[in-house]
Amino acid sequence: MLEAINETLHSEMARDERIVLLGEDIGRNGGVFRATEGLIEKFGESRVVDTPISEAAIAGSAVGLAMAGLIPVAEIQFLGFSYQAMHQIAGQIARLRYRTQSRFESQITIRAPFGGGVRTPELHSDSLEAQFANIPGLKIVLPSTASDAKGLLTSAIRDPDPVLFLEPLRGYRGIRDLVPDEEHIVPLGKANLIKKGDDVVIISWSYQVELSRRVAESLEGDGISAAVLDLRSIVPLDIEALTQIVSHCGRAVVVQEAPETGGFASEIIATINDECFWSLEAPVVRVSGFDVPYPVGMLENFYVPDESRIRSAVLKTMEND
Amino acid sequence: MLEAINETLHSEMARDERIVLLGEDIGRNGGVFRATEGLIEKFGESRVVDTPISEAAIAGSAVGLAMAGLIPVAEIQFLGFSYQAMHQIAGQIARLRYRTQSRFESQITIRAPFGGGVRTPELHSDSLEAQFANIPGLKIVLPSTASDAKGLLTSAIRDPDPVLFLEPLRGYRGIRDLVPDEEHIVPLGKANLIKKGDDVVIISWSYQVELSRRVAESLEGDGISAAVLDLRSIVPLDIEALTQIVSHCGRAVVVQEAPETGGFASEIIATINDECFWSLEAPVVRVSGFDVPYPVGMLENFYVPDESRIRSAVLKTMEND
Amino acid sequence: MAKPNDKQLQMILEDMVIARTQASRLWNLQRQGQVGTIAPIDGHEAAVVGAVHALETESDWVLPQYREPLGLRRYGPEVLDTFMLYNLGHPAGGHIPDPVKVAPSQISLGASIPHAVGLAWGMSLKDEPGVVLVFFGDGASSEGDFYEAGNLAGVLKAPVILFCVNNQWAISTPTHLQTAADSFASKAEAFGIPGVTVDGNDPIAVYEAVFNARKRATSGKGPTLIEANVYRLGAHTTADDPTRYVPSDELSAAQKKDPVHTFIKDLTARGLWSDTKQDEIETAALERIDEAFEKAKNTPLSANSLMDHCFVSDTPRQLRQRSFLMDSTGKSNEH
Amino acid sequence: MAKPNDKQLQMILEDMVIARTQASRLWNLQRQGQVGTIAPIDGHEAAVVGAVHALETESDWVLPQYREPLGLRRYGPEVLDTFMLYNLGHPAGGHIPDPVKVAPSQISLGASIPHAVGLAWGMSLKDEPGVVLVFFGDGASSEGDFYEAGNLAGVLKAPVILFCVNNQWAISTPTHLQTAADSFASKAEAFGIPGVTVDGNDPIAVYEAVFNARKRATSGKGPTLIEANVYRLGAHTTADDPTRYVPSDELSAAQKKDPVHTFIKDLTARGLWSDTKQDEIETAALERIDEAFEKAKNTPLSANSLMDHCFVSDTPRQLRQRSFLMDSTGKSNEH
Ligand SMILES: Cc1ncc(C[n+]2csc(CCOP(=O)(O)OP(=O)(O)O)c2C)c(N)n1
Ligand SMILES: Cc1ncc(C[n+]2csc(CCOP(=O)(O)OP(=O)(O)O)c2C)c(N)n1
Ligand SMILES: [Mg+2]
Ligand SMILES: [Mg+2]
Repeated sequence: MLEAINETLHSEMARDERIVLLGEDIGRNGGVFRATEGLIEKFGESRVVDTPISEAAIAGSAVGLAMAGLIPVAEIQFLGFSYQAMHQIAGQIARLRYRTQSRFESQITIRAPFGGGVRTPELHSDSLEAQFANIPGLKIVLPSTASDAKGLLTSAIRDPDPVLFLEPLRGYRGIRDLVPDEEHIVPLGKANLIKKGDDVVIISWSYQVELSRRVAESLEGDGISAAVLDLRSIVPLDIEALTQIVSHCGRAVVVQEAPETGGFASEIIATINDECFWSLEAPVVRVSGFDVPYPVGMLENFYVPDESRIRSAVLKTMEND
Repeated sequence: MLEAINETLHSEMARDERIVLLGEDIGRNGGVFRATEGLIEKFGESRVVDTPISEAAIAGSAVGLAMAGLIPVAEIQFLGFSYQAMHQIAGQIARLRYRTQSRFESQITIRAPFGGGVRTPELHSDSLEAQFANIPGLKIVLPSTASDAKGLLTSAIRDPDPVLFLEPLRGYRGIRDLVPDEEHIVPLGKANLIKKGDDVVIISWSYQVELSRRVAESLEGDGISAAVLDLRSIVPLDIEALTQIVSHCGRAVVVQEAPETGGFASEIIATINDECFWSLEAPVVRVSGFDVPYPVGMLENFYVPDESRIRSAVLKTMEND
Repeated sequence: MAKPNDKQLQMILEDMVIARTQASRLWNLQRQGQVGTIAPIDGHEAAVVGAVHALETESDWVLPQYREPLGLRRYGPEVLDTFMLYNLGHPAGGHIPDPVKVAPSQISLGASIPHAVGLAWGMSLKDEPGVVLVFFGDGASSEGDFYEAGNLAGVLKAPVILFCVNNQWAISTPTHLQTAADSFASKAEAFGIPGVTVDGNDPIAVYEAVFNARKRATSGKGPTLIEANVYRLGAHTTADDPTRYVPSDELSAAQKKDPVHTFIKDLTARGLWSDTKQDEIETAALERIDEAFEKAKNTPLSANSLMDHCFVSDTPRQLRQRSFLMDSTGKSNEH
Repeated sequence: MAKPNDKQLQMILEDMVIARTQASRLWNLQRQGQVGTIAPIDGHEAAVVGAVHALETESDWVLPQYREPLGLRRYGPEVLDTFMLYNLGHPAGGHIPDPVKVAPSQISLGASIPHAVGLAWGMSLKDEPGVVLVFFGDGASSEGDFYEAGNLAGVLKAPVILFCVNNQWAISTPTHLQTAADSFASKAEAFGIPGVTVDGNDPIAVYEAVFNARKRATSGKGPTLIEANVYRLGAHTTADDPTRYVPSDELSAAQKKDPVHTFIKDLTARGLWSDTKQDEIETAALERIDEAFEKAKNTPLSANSLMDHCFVSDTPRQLRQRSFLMDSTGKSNEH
């Protein structure tokens, strides 16, 4: 997935010279994960800028760059450090269009890696997407495949509104699939039914889609036909695709890495409740992280949902037959 | 409610000399709403501290004060400016006990007013409770009466864990009820069934409880017996009380001021789905703010839930009979 | 020129008098319940107007905090018109129209400073002429945003002027509780940029400081931090009671240095001002603000505005919300 | 005394050698996949150890960033033991036991600085003796937390020492991209406190600077910002490849000033050090870290630890989660 991201940044920067990259260690070092490798060499120090270690100033100056008519693509080195910039992201970027009634717009993409499974230090793995989802004015995009990473990042950069583009740490090297060479656009807000099924649908986003797919495939052996819906973005939420597949299956499991309380899975359940309550044959089952801070390495496997937990959840929702 | 808060701060500070107040304009000025009136005169400048305009340093130094064995009660002048302190609140305060395995604890109360209806400038009215609810390690308390404000603030200050104590701006002067003179403790995590009912329960917190109560009372005239559950705190969530009343009524409406997507109402619905799906006779109905930034004064009445919207929601959930 | 000429001096005083006059009208409107909370400009006129007159309105941006708008007349009538909408709580109050290079008020203290730095940086990347001047208070200078942005500006040599209006108070917090630094200007050391302190009651001194900072910025030498020392002569806002905390002797000493009165005396002595002129300007200023107020009051508003301008186009959820809103406000209109 | 005596000099060098020796062992353990990501201390030994030796371990707190723990031996064996648990990713790695006045590593850059200020402030409110020393990097100094906390410390005259280890790099970002300030110490101007630059390769200079800052703090005169100039001789962390960005001539120049080698030469010349002593210390240091590693590896861990220590007692939801966890880990053990 990393190469797909890197390549997209290359091609978008070549396409539109208004695009400016800013962030910590994105230049000479090519990013701590090499997502921005080769870009400073190609586009120079004025378009690929190593900033001081100031997340709030990264996000805040992106607002100014956008006001100047440029298209900033900022990197927050790890999503957990977006907290340092929260007053700029939530208080300013997300509201710029609304408070100025479209005099200014935030054509800003903020890329940040997140998610568990690679035993990082504190605040590197936290899944904060639900906290951002409650901030109107931000789009939140979470690719689960390399090909989508390209298609969605392209859309994100070109979108006139601010997009938080969240990249799964485990997927950087762990997810490999064919990426179209040519320009590739996946529109924001269209979920992807990556596997059809009739009995139950597993709904997820980011790396957990990969695990969900594996579980769904393995369930075929048990005679359970499980669909998998990759939301791709949680804002905008593809309510139609969600409703359709849940109505079809009558049963759903929602998988997220975030803590259970207030995670985005709750919003999915609330939306299902709103839109297709009467077609439910069983309560929706959540698979989540726990209501504790993201733990240290040795506890990580207990925390992050894995195939066995997703599988149990599916079996649980099938019980009520 | 304001007097109840002020009085509680007076009596708690008199009771325990480890309590230190810090915040912007809380001293000489007694707080921009007079919540801390008279405290600097009574307890002196070293226990009631007017800080520089630095929300992150307020929250961050509270961690240090707690490490020193003091009990900081910090004020963030308006909840919207807690974004400036998010990395300290979410990244540090909420995790101090967990990351040090209880060597240190965050016996910290953060008071902040919030909520609509009083035509404030930007970022003064935003309901951010759901964003905090997804941060494990924080308790989130939202009183809806003056008496509860006293009882819950007392518990919050004495709780060894960090508590975000959110005070409804509209309730400061708009909510008046009898407050016990003597020490008054309302435990954290116990919801209050402020009105019994059999047909439907309206679930809410903070100022919206007041509106919900009015609606429930007026519905008696329509022959609808509506219960009202005041959650009082969303973390800890009183799952038992919630389940009990929803199971009893079979119908529920959840009322919040926050934007719909990712608001805490979604978590309530998800919890109902988990715990008492089979007793539901109709989908739960949400009454929420809209998915736009908190608007300017002239648009406020369109945004903030009012009695008529709550009433319609109840009628809607009664339709499916 | 580094020094304002006579014509400019007159125009500066005009704008100061206009600001003062309109501020008092606005205060009254607020007291009558006609507009929302107001942060009076009284005492800040020389600093704000002096600064703005050293800028080129065609190329230079101004990012105000919330106290300055009445002092920005030089940027065109749209500023006042929009400000009146803002004071009414009308959404259009956030939209100062193109090409006026003024941003709307910023409530989040310090938050505009990184915007200013980014905007200046962007302008230099695009080889556009001009600078960005951002106003902020002594209180706002304690926010991380000020420091992070100032530091970034220093590294980037962004053509930005960080203009700190030190009015000695942040609501009730006096400067000695705000910082132990020698001055707010001395914080420039932390960014490796020049820091300048000026008497903010003297519009000529302010003009010169901004003029020089501008020259520095446009010649690629980077940002300047200017601290203008003034005294807040009024309340923090209409919701504030300064008698609780402002020492009365300090206030009366400050009143003696009232920038508007002082400059009137100065220019009158130089033969550049007269009572007649003063009357004319005041009358016109009042007419102008009343006109702006009427216009603002008559600006239509639809419930739809609640949903507009969040994104360029509605999400599916927003579409549902918009139709719910239309249904329910439609219904409530029927009552 | 402002100058360390011979015994102290020896102890400082011992601790430096121990830190260096254990760091290389730790690097190897990481390369063998036995521990997680490591941030080597190489090049920082004189700054860290020199600073810590000027403190009173009974009364003074140390809040490290993440690179310093191996240099904190003076605070007791618990520091290393806990650090090894930390490196394994064991939850107990965050719990340095009472009464050791050392906080665990801080990953969030700058975030400990307001903690240090609050802790120092709290100690002075309680009339406790002692100071707080907080370590942070040149990179961390760009965070709002540094500035907000430094400013607050200045206002409160908190007994805190803000100790900036300027190792010339923040991962790949060199100091000239971090700030345009003359020095990191000069940022003290913004807080109205003294700023001191020292050669961080010289443990005696560091000792003296901290000694003086401590004296200042304990006599109620408030905080000091110290910048110790060193050079990061190793990688940022085991996950980093510095050859991508560190100029090799710069590195080899820095290697010539290696603080450990230099101080060994110094003390040997003064007759305070010998090869035998060196061997002894190194051997003991290796034994000690291996022992700590074994101990850490054998520290039990239960799935329950995942849920412990979030709150003092579980919420209803946490109770449900805990029993789910117990059920499912119980089950998976059966396989
Ligand atoms: C981030 C943030 N924190 C707190 C507030 C509340 N507040 C509004 S004005 C003010 C004082 C500002 O003082 P200063 O910057 O000196 O400006 P002045 O009002 O004196 O012009 C405060 C604390 C705010 N608007 N934003
Ligand atoms: C708030 C925050 N932003 C970003 C990071 C990622 N990060 C880890 S170390 C580092 C560089 C720190 O440099 P410095 O403070 O100079 O310390 P050094 O590693 O040189 O000792 C960065 C950017 C972080 N840990 N915390
Ligand atoms: Mg001020
Ligand atoms: Mg460094």
